[in-house]
Amino acid sequence: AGAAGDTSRDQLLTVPREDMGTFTRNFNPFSPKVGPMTKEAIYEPLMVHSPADGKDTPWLATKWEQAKDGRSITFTLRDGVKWSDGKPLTAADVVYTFGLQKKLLGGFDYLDKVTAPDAHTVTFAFNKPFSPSVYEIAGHFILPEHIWAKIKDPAKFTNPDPVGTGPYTKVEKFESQSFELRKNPSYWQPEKQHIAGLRLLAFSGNDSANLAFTNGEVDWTQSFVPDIEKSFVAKDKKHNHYWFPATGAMINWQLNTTKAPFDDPAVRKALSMAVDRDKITKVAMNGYANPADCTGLAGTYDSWRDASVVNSPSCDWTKHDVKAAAKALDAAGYKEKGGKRTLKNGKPFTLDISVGSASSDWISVANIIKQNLAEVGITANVKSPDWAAVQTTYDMGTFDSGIVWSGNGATPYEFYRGVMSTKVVQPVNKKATENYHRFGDKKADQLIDAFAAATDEKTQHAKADGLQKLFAEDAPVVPLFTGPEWGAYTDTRFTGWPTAQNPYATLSNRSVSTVLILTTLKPVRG
Amino acid sequence: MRLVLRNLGFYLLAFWASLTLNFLLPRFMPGDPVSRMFAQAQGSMRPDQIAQLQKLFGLDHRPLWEQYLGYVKSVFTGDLGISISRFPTPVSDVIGSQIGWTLLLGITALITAAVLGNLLGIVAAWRRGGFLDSAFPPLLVFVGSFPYFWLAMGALYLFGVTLGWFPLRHAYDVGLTPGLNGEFLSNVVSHLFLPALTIVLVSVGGWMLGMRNSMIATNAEDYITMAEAKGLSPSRIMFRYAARNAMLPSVTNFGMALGFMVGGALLTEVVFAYPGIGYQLLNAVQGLDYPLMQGIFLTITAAVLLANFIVDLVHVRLDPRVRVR
Amino acid sequence: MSEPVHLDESVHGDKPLLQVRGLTKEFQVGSVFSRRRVRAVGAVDFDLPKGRITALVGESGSGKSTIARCLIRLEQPTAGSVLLDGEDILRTERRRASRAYRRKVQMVFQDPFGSLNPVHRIEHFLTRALVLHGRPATRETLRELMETVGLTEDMLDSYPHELSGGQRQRVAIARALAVEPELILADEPTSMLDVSVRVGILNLMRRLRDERGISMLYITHDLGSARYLADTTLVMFAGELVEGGDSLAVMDAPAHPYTRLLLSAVPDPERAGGYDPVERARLREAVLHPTDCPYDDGSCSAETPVRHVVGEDAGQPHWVRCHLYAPAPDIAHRVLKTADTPDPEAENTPV
Amino acid sequence: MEPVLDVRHLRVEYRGDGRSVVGADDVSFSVGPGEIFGLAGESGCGKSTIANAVMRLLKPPAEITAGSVRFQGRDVLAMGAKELRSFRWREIAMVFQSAMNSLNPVLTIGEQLGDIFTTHEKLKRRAARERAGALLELVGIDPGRLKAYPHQLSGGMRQRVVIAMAVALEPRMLIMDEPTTALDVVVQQEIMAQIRDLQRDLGFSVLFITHDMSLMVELSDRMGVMYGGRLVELAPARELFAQPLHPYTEALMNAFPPLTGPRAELTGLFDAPRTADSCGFHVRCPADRADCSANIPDLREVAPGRWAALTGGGAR
Amino acid sequence: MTVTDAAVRPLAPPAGKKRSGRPGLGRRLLRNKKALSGAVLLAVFAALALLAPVLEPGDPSLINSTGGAAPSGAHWLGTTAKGQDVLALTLWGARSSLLVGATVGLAATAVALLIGLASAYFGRIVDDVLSLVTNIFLLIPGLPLLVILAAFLPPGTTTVVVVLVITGWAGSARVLRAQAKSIRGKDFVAASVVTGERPLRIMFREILPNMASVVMTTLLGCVIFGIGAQAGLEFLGLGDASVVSWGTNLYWAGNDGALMTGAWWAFVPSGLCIALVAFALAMVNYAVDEITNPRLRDRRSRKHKEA
Ligand SMILES: Nc1ncnc2c1ncn2[C@@H]1O[C@H](COP(=O)(O)OP(=O)(O)OP(=O)(O)O)[C@@H](O)[C@H]1O
Ligand SMILES: Nc1ncnc2c1ncn2[C@@H]1O[C@H](COP(=O)(O)OP(=O)(O)OP(=O)(O)O)[C@@H](O)[C@H]1O
Ligand SMILES: [Mg+2]
Ligand SMILES: [Mg+2]
Repeated sequence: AGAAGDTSRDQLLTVPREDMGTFTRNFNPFSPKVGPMTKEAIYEPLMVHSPADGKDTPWLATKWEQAKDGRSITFTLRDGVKWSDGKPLTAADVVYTFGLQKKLLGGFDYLDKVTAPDAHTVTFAFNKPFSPSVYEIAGHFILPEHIWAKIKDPAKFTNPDPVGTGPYTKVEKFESQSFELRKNPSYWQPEKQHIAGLRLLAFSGNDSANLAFTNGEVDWTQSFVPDIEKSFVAKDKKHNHYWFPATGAMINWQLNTTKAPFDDPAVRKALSMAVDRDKITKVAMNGYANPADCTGLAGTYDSWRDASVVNSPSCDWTKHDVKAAAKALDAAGYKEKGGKRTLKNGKPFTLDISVGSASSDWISVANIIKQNLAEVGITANVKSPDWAAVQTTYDMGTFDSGIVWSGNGATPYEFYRGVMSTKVVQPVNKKATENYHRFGDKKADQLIDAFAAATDEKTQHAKADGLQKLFAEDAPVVPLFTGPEWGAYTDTRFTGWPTAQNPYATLSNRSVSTVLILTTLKPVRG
Repeated sequence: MRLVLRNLGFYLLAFWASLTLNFLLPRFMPGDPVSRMFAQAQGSMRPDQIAQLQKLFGLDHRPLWEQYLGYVKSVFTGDLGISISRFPTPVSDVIGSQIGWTLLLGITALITAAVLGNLLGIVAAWRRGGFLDSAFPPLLVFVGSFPYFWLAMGALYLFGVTLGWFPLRHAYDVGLTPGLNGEFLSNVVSHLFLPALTIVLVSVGGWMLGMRNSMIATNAEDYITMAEAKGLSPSRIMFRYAARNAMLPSVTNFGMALGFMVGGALLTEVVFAYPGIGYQLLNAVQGLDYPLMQGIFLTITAAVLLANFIVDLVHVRLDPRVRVR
Repeated sequence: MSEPVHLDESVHGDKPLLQVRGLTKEFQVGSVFSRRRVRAVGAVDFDLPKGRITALVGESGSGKSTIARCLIRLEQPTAGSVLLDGEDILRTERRRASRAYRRKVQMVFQDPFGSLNPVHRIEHFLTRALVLHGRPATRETLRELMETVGLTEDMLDSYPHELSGGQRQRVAIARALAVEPELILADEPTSMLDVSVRVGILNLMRRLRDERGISMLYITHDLGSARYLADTTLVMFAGELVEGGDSLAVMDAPAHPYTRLLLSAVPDPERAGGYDPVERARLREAVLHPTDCPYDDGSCSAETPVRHVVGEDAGQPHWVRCHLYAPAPDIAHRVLKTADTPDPEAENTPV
Repeated sequence: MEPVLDVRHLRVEYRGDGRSVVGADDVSFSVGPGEIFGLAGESGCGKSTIANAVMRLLKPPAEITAGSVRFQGRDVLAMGAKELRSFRWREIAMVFQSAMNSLNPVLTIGEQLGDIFTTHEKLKRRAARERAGALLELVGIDPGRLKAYPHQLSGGMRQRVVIAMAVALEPRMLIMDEPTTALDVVVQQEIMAQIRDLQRDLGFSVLFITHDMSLMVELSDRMGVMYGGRLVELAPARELFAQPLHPYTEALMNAFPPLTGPRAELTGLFDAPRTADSCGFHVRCPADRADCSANIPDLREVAPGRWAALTGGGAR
Repeated sequence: MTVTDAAVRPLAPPAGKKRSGRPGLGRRLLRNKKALSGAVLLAVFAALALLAPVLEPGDPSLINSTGGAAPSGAHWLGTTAKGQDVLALTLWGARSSLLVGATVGLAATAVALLIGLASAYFGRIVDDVLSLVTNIFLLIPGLPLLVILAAFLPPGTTTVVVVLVITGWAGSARVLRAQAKSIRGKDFVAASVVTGERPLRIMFREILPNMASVVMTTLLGCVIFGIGAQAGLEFLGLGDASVVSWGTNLYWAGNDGALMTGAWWAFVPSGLCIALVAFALAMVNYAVDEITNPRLRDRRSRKHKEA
């Protein structure tokens, strides 16, 4: 039952996992490297937020309501949802799931209490007003209490035969190189189970996965395909498509602000001006990413961007301008002599850019930055040890600079909190888990807290505008580009894919919105 | 018997040494698996999960020697811990489901290369200066000079993608149910062909040259002259007298080669997406999955040691002289 | 049964150069996991007198080379003492012999093809020997050395492979002579050489003794050459000395069954009639299975016997370790009178 | 009586890169039925070369460039591969210098003995084994040792096994190339006695090679002395021992210190080896043959049955 | 009759040329066809590596634009997906690859030599321990260990070298030990001891010169190993990706999907270079073996050898 050319109506949707050379039968959603499609096709959340169009789709919950004071939120569960073993979904399941989550993985610090006033209602009480919580809570998978409560050590439970509410829950033909997920017989929206099932394939890396993809043996990939126009689309222009909405996390060049001269915003901005973002996105990222702007919100949070900030001259520091960069550096006191710039202490202006060795595209990004810096007389060294080693220097604040991701959520709250809040700043040599560049601003703190407390979008937007201004002034990090959500597919066997015209979800096959695709695709009848 | 025990002693010691090495290595590595995972997630993981994950994985904070004792004990009870990157699958499960393929690939390639190389070597030495002797060694040395992975990729694109003669990946076709039937087995063979071929191509030259030189040296021995003087037939002299003796160094090499084969298989597995533990090891290393890394390394080492031990036993059978020593 | 007699061979008035007492060497064979001990030499006693050549003969593997290697300190003996000028060098020089000792005792190896490093010129060997022992390596000294052993100066620039076996062995002797030793241990110095040049080397050794008064321990298989060259002959069998005495006396009137067997085996066209095969079979039996020795009249115990004196020649006792020979009291008495040093063998005899 | 082996003007060259070495030159001798013929001479004089040439065992770079080898009238040098295989061992067998190396270390004694019968007599394995056992008994080894590997036997036993192999097919002739050099005198003597017994029983001729003159004289009927690839003297053993004609033979005789009699100074061979312009002996030669300073002259019969490579004079 | 002309035995030293040692290994190698072709090939690569800055000035890894151009007059070997000139990358890559190969070769051989000599010279417990360690290193699967080690040392050429030396010395040590041990057993070593030479001098002045060909063989083997293993490590992404070497070239080619997009020119040159260098080294090695092992020497005439 090969995938290629099969349009028998019973064809399986073939999805590769380029990051899993082999599969192990583990469908425990708490596990960091859980079996593919566990959180997408087996377990479902209360609500599905799609970053592609920013829409929220009610899922296991039909509606939710935030308390006026922002200190609680109440979900109403959908009627008639059944687990794949036929038992009904109840509010107790939701309560149990969050209890287990806090016990096993923690998080949800703001969550005070989860209660189920009745079988269809769940209330989440917070210890402070916290509006971003809705996405986190509603996006969380829900587990059946009647199964999990019996497990002695749920953390170490491999859950070989999962019971979930999702569309495809039945594990079949499990091999280390592939397995199948078949229809959930008790699915709550059977009319949307158009496809017979999913087939997951294991690949030892992008190369082999891409080979299968360009050969038409899998339907849908999110691995990076080099020169996709030539290697994929050109093979079958009619059916082969790709789409990369800019919805990912902002990728920044972050400079260690505890070190001179990077403590000087003028220097950070000057360096930023030297960087050729166009070349970075076109060459290093193969044109699959969009350049950032001075708010750090371009792409993913376009709707939050404040035009007054974006269009003001204070936003020029993310535009490539070698002369201006050189001038700014001169002005800041870093003079050039014989093509080389010196620091204030007379030493040559050099810096390291650390990137994990596994991220080859980011190494290219760093190499381009290195070339750009050479144009303004600064010598950069690209250091690419293993990520673990890089991470240690980030954690301890001993690095010079690095290419780093940032928090990504439904609102800019995570992003700004991560790069500007004093609350997440750690002293050098104390382990930090975010804000490695160690920049904090009290003014930003106020805005961030207010943002979290606000329950209406208008207030949130106002606070976000303030944060943008601060960001554009301080340049806590040098934003480079939005990490795209890669995705490509062929519609020879299945139709109904999200596209730029119909962006109901991203083309990711491992995000919350994946279930939207699974319940939309229809097999092509041969 | 004493020899066997002595060898067993050596192998146990070697195993202990690699066990210890294995224990120490990851503990000197910078960073920890959770931060590593966090770095890999690139923004999709929340920072506050780090401490929790560490708790979940049960990262050890006991004194080193206590960890060591616990480690040794658990290894000998067959407990290799729980994989971090595959949490919560036990390491032994991860390895168990894949080592078979690595062994299949490695051993097939090794045996093919050794048998083929040795035969070529025997014939080349016997027909000194003949076609086989003059044309083959440089050719095979040249082919053998290519890196495994390069040859593998070349073969994959040439025979797999362009010509379509062989499958491109995996140990057998997806959707096929493993079983001892002709269809499945032939499918496995067709998947095995290219990966094994690349390893054989790279290594066969070494076998041939080794055997050839060994044969030439043996041919100069007095007992060969004696056999000739006895009027034995050439084929009998070639195989029973010359090759049998010339083979002895090859037998020892065979054990040693197994270790190298695993290395070659590792690179080849990556290229052909062959579901063995080679690729898994690379992943474990990149994910700082100590338990899995240790488990795989230990399993490979144990397999190699075991194979060497068996080879030693075979050697004892083949060479009566070592029996007394 | 008579009392065992211990004697000291130093019947010549002056003290011997080297006194070996209870020298034992056990080898450990096998690897770390299976050590076994093999006794190559078991508690031998003998003296090497000044200015004389002592031959050590015996079958292959009887421990002759091992004795030489212990004396030159290439091996550390398991037990025993080696007295040089009354000082036990095994104790004073624990691990490795000092240069001072090697200045007095030198060695010539069996294989002249193997004992000269093929990568060096002849000059190197002599120069190193001279320099290491503080003698100036002038061209003059080198020439003298070469001439002493019957070589020409121009060979100094040659490589060993350019010389014949006999010439190489002469170089090896020259190297030993370079340090002006008092004793040279020669381990089968002629066995690897062509028959035709053997005599030349033997004659050279004789000359060195006669002209320079150098003592030698000549180890050999070849009884004829031992008789030709050595003043004293010691017969070794399975790690033990079984007979000893003046060379002519030992060869002409061998006492121990092993010595007799050895002599009977040497091809000698001039020997009248030779030994008869029956006698040889009896000897063989006696040697291979000493417990049912055909010569045993019941007085023989399984223990290794102590030395019995069977005669005296050229002022030396001719002794043998065999129960067949109860000591003739008068000889024993005469010899015992000259024995002035206490015999350490008394403590560690039968093994 | 027709000789068993007749070697005429045999010349063997070793062709190396550029220069070639003559291993044997113009060697002629014959061995009669039941005769023990000895070939003596120092190392490298060409003894083994001749033995190997007779068996056609020479491998490159050695090459027979002249002469003939006839065995019972058959031309050995003209034999084809197949004929050669049956000729070897059935007609003429050989005992090599070192028993340690001429036995295959990984096959049992029984297998190696049996090989001969399975090849030449087409016997089944079992029958071959039985014959092998009988052979072992012949040389005084317990047939139980058939299962032993060579290294499990002592040097003397191994050499006996090789001798047993050599007489397996009761060949007409046995070539023994220094069969006892590596052995103890005692063992050597026993082996030689054994050979003598076998020869008496089976009646084969022997080509016996050694450098030990005493041994040779004791054993052989007639002997030849080789020097530098050439025969320099050929005579009945006792006569040669009593009165060597060639100076080299004399020197050889003089190289073995006697076991009896007074200690007389031996001269041995003076260290004047062959060079391009000296055979090394002409200084000792009688005055009338000063013309041959470089070449060893051809053999000539100086007395009935006595041949020597001397140009003039004759017996001294 | 011409007996003596050819039958002269070289007993006396030749009268004329006094200083004739054995013909040197080097000279004999130059006379061997295999060795010569190998050496020439190596010399060419070494020259290209040295001249890279002259032939292709500037930073070879400069990222220009989206490239992927096929070979042409402007770029003889085409460009990579990032617009880097493949010829420049290949030439510059030779520098790192050859340097690493040579360093690894020398260092691993040196370690192996020290261990082998010490093991052979001192014998007994020293030998037991060193052999044990050697055998353990020999048995532990190399590449997996390499992968693990490479991952946990800081990246860079030094690390690669160190890691390769750690995993590469054992095989050579075994060979060298065996050889040294056989030489140790020779009488000339005992003779040196008796003469009073010090251990170090004996090891390096007496034993070592006799092992020249084996040392050479292991050295070449180690260089081959070094180049190949470095390429393997870098291909797996465990090397230093910011260094230009043949291994990283292949890594980037793989990353850019060179084969998938049909850009074979990004993939072939570096692999071929590795193979050619390894081949050249192997040929020299083969020749050394042939020269020093008389049994393997070419035979001129073998016509009349019967079956
Ligand atoms: N290094 C060693 N290790 C183990 N055993 C040894 C060693 N050297 C010698 N032996 C043993 O010690 C015994 C005596 O050996 P040795 O070399 O002294 O005999 P030998 O009388 O010199 O013999 P040969 O006449 O053959 O030279 C032999 O049995 C030998 O096997
Ligand atoms: N393979 C060879 N290549 C070149 N020359 C050789 C070869 N074998 C023998 N010779 C030469 O041929 C001559 C005769 O050698 P042969 O082996 O016949 O001597 P031999 O009398 O048997 O000596 P030994 O007593 O040492 O066995 C020697 O000078 C030797 O150098
Ligand atoms: Mg000895
Ligand atoms: Mg010979």
